[in-house]
Amino acid sequence: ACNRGTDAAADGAQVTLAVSTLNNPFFVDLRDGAQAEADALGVKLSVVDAQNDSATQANQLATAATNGAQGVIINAVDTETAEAGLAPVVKANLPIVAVDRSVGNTKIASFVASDNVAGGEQAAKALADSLDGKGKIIVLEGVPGASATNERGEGFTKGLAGYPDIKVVSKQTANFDRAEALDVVTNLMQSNPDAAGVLAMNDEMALGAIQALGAKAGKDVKVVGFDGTEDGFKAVKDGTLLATIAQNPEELGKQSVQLMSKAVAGEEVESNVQVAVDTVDSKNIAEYAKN
Amino acid sequence: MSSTAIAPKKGFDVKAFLANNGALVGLVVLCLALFIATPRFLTGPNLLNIGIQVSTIAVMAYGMTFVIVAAGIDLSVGSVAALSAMASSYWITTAGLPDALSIPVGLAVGAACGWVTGAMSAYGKLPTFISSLAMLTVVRGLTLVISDGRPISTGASVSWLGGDLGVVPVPIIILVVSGLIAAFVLNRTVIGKNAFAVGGNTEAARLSGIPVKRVLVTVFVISGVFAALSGMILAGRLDSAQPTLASGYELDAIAAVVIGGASLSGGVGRISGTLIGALVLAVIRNGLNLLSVSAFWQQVVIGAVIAIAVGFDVLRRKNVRH
Amino acid sequence: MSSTAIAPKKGFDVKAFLANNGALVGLVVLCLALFIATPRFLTGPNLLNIGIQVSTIAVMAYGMTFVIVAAGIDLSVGSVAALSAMASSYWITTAGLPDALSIPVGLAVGAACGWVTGAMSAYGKLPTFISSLAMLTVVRGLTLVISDGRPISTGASVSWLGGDLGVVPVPIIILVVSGLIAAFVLNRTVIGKNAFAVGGNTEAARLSGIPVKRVLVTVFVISGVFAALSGMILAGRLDSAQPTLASGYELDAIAAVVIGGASLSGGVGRISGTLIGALVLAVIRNGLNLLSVSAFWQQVVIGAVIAIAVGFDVLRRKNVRH
Amino acid sequence: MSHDALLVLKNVSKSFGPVTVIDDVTVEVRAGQVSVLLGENGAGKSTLIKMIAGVHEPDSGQILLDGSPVKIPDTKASEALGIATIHQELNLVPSMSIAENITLGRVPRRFGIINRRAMRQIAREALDKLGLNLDVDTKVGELGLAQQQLVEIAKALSLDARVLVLDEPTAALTKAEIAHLFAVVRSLKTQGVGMVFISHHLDEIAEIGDFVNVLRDGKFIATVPADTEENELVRLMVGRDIDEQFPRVAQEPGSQPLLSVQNLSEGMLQNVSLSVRPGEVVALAGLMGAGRTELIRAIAGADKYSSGTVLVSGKKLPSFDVAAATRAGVGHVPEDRKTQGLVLDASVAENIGYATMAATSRGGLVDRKGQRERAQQVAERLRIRMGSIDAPIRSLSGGNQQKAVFGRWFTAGAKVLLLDEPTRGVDVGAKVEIYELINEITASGGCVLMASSELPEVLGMSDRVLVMSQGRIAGEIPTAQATQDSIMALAVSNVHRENEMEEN
Ligand SMILES: Nc1ncnc2c1ncn2[C@@H]1O[C@H](COP(=O)(O)OP(=O)(O)OP(=O)(O)O)[C@@H](O)[C@H]1O
Ligand SMILES: Nc1ncnc2c1ncn2[C@@H]1O[C@H](COP(=O)(O)OP(=O)(O)OP(=O)(O)O)[C@@H](O)[C@H]1O
Ligand SMILES: O[C@@H]1[C@H](O)[C@H](O)CO[C@H]1O
Ligand SMILES: [Mg+2]
Ligand SMILES: [Mg+2]
Repeated sequence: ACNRGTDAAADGAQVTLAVSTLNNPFFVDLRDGAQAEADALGVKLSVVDAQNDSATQANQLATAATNGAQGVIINAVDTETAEAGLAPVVKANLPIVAVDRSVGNTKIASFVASDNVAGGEQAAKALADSLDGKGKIIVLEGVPGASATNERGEGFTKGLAGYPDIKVVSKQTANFDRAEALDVVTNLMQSNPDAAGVLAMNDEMALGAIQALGAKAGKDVKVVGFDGTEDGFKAVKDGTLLATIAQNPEELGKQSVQLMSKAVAGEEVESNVQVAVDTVDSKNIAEYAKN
Repeated sequence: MSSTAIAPKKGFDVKAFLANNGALVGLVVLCLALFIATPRFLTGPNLLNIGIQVSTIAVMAYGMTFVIVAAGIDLSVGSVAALSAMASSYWITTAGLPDALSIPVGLAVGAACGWVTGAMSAYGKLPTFISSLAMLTVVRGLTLVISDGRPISTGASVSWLGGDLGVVPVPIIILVVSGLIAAFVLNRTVIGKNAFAVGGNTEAARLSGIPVKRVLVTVFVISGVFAALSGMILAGRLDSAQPTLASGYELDAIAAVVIGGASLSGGVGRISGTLIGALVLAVIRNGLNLLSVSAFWQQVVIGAVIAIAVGFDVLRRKNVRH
Repeated sequence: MSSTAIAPKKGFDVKAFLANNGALVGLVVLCLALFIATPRFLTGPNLLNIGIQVSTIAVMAYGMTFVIVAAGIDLSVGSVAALSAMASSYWITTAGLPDALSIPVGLAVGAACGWVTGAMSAYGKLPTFISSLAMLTVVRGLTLVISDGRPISTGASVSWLGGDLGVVPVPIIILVVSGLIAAFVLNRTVIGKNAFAVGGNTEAARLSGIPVKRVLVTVFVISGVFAALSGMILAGRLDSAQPTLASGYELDAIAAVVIGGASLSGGVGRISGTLIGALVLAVIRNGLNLLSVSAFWQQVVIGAVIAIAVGFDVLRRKNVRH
Repeated sequence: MSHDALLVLKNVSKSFGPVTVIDDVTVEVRAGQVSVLLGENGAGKSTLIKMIAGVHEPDSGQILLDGSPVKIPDTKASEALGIATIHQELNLVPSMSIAENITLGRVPRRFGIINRRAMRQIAREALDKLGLNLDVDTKVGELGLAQQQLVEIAKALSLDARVLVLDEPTAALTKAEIAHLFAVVRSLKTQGVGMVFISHHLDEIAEIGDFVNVLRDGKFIATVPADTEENELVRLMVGRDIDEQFPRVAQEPGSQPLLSVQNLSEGMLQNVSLSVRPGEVVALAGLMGAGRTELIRAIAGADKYSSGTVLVSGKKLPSFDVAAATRAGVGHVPEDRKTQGLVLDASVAENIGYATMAATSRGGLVDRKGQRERAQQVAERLRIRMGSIDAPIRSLSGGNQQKAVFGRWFTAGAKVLLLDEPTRGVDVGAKVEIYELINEITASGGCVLMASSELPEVLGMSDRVLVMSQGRIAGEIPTAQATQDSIMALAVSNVHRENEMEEN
């Protein structure tokens, strides 16, 4: 319905990447992966950051639909609301690739993601196994209401179902934030001095927990994170973090751009691309750590 | 000696025009710059986008204008928007009650929140910064409690708020209509004039027989209702009420009001100014997206443009006061 | 005829004590409630925790007190804390420059940010709400730009700020020492008195020859320096400067100052009050964690407790004024 | 121009936007003399002295100090030249102590650290000059208006200036304080200080002044000796004669009290009872701090009272409820127009209309046209000098602002007028207008309770005088029999005489 950018054709396709937030190294990696691939393919990538707000993202998507972009890669702030937010893009007939988080029932060219529920399950099992299936643990939740929080929570519950002797003594949010986790875990260790494990919904919070635990981290209290960030891997190598569920954000970004450039060219693309989620612990850390 | 000894000059007075339209000049300059920078800015669809995008903050800021004119501040609007949207969706989707009532229910929730904030300040004597900060937290907590942290789908009528009426997006219609109503109430009714008096000099207002406490409660109820409307528009656009909806929007709403020329010390403010303030914010964001400015630098630029836009407004004041 | 017709009562005056310690009473009640609710609250280690946890907000709020006393508001403190922490870590970790200078570099960045905010308001005549809101955005953007959105490890000296000195945590030492310095500057020096005068009645201050503009810039520089210190403590505790560090802390810092009895309209405020205000916030959070209150209800309770704590402060004012 | 001129304003002019407020005026200040500035409200007196104080710079013309031209861009510069100014409106920081206010902007310090002992010392010395025995650690906000005015004066005195400007310093003071102030002024004269004195109390001119510069509509009219006859001064000032300064037309009072106060106690007020009948003007006299303002505020509903009743037409008014009092027909002109009377950013029309806004509204809509018209009418009656009825009231001169507060209650048709220093800062001509309105209100069956520190006003405009002392009503005198001396005698009596004076 709108003027597609013919001016952009010379340097290849013009594509918008709508990211949920760039305040988190995970998404910075995702963007870097996407940017590198875009440069390699001659795609003109414009990145917009919703700062974790669905409505801001909806605004950015509406703008993308009219600003001459030929396709939209979306890392949704929230699965549920992405559908409505994407409506103008659908109306403009632009191909859509969803990355990291699903976008409800919107008709899209492709979905590239790692499975948060499965990852949550893996994380819970890794922690439970290291505790020989018994003991008190603390769960650190992400931003209340965010889909990653809900899905990983679901995964945790599934994973712990097989370990009746693991007791969750406290579930508290630290909003995916390292500094907040530091205070929350410090406080929780006061009320639960005998806790033996911390199950965190991302690496940032796991690192905050480690900071709070001090010398106890990795020894008296095991910590498991999620994401596989650089700092997370380093902590695994140091032995303070038992395990992290490594997503491969660079790969997510890279694949999404590849798929998009095909879709723009009118080629058929695979509708569902799974990027592997791995449990990274002391055994396989060597394969992941950069230094 | 005549009581009106000093006759004002007639004819078009540039200074006077600037005096009343400082932020407007900022907005026009901003639009011109964007028009030169990218041809995509001044297209029909993009202008419609801006209209839709500005609606949530502007509607919220209309209500905030009343509070600020009365020398208060309402930090709870983002949370109230979320709770109202959540309640109106819960009403139909979870509780299965009639959809026709879901918008009234949302508005009533907003009014009730505003009433509590206002009453804490009027009768409990808390500074409005504190009463509304407390409500910001409490109301967000309640939103999480009733939604259990999960989004709830909106009913048909709330979704309609985010849809189109013929070719015109409903949010834009609400933006205009509720703006006219707000301006009317603020300038033509006793409620509005009382807000100005209370904000301008509370003691003088009280000694003139104006019911200061009731005025304070009223402006917060108005703010709550506008916040609720704004929250439902937002939920309607997303077809879903989110527990994190509109969080942090309070600063944008306040900024819109202040960019529009209101004073946080009360007694001054206009709905048209507030709309311009909200437009300044929406146009900057839209323009930076159009120009593909990197996300990190966007924040730097947004901050700078806010300062500059208000700077224009300051220029006007220099021309007028001494 | 005696012009001091109303002789003050002598001896211990309960009303006067309450008058000066409204928020303190709130804090004591809060602590008693927690002591009854959980035996873990009143243990040495937990009290040390609270001391450490309160340090970041309290130090930030000390600086904020100067701004609020001068009738301003500083929304940029969270961002300034982040940029300063990031700059001090970048200095040594990324740029490889001498660690000994990393703390001074962080403080200088804070001072520079404060200077810009203050100058925008003093010389550019922007309301402080707007100048500091603009800085909030700009400075956070700069933090993201220099860090590229990733955490940077802190150097040894910044890490030391988050560590221990013997058995005493360094953050607690800084909390006490910087509090004493802040109180001294606010109450005993010309800088502090000028801030009170400007906040109490700007026009009177100006007519008395007080350099109002310079005073405004100075309070923002002070706020920037304290924010920087606070940011470095936080980064030191995490051994890493995060791009999202301290975001949203501005509201907590302002709340601490207001709970502590300061007025947002200026002219009133005490460092000891601010410390109490920060303690109220930290104790609530600590207590709710100890009691394992669900995350959703925590927010509801925090909001309610803020309102009640300030309510105690309002009680006192009733007892004193007419 | 005489050669002992210390400071000369030479051909100065000043405009605000299109309005010329000072038009080519030349005046001088001489060492050891008091130069009086006389003019109607809005004539430009304050604007003129603000040029010396560093608040406004003249658009054209020169300021000469000791014969050489100087620039006074700000207050600091003014102070540096040895000029101290007491402005018409108070410029104090209410949240700070008396000592801090007196030393504002020049606290004794070493290395930036305040010497609090020296600060208190300076303050105490300044208060002593005025014979004031106040605790220098008291917060200024806790003082009554008169005491605040004295602090402001003390602050200027402590500067030891060569030129002292006093813009209506006596407007809020009672006789006793004025006497103290004049004693200080006389001793400053002997020390060679040059002074500018502004006042609307003509009797003070002969008492303290040396010569008088008269301004009218921003223009210089004449310089005359201070002992010029009052009638002549008035003629120079307003350009016409004023027949009678106090045109009170007494009425036969009604039989039932319209306002009745019974055993009211609160704070310093102890068991105050009084009643005012329709058609009556009752004056409240007393020394500074006698409790007149407190009483008026309690009756108006502005402050709580712990015991007692207030009745209007026999109906009890709720305590601490101004809105209810307003509905019952009570109008209150507060002591301090700036903090209690006016919304400075709002227009003249709005300020006049606050008390009638709700009552004249229809369906919640403000009757904008009617409000403006009513405001315009009362502004004309009171000769309020303004840019237009829509100009912010901030831009009016002090006296004109005062008239607007009065106009508010006249417009509202108040039956019971509570006036607290109603003519503070109002010029002789405009005072007469206000008095005429008071007559009109009593003629139509209303009544007036008027606290005033101006004894001529008390004697000239009231029917009965109630004298307060230390929170009690010390006695009552019919105005016809009252003299300044008989009032003062009661005012200084601290004895408990309520039994003798119970009225009705
Ligand atoms: N800042 C301003 N802007 C516009 N007009 C002003 C301003 N200041 C003063 N005026 C106008 O200048 C005129 C003179 O005011 P000024 O205060 O000097 O009068 P005054 O002689 O001191 O009167 P009063 O006896 O009532 O104090 C008035 O008409 C007033 O409205
Ligand atoms: N808000 C207040 N807080 C504390 N004391 C007050 C307050 N207002 C007035 N006072 C004191 O109460 C006493 C009575 O003051 P009030 O103003 O009623 O006296 P007054 O007779 O009107 O005299 P004047 O107005 O000339 O000072 C004074 O000593 C005054 O200092
Ligand atoms: O997958 C990401 C990361 O785990 C991040 O830490 C939070 O948001 C999720 O969507
Ligand atoms: Mg004057
Ligand atoms: Mg009085």
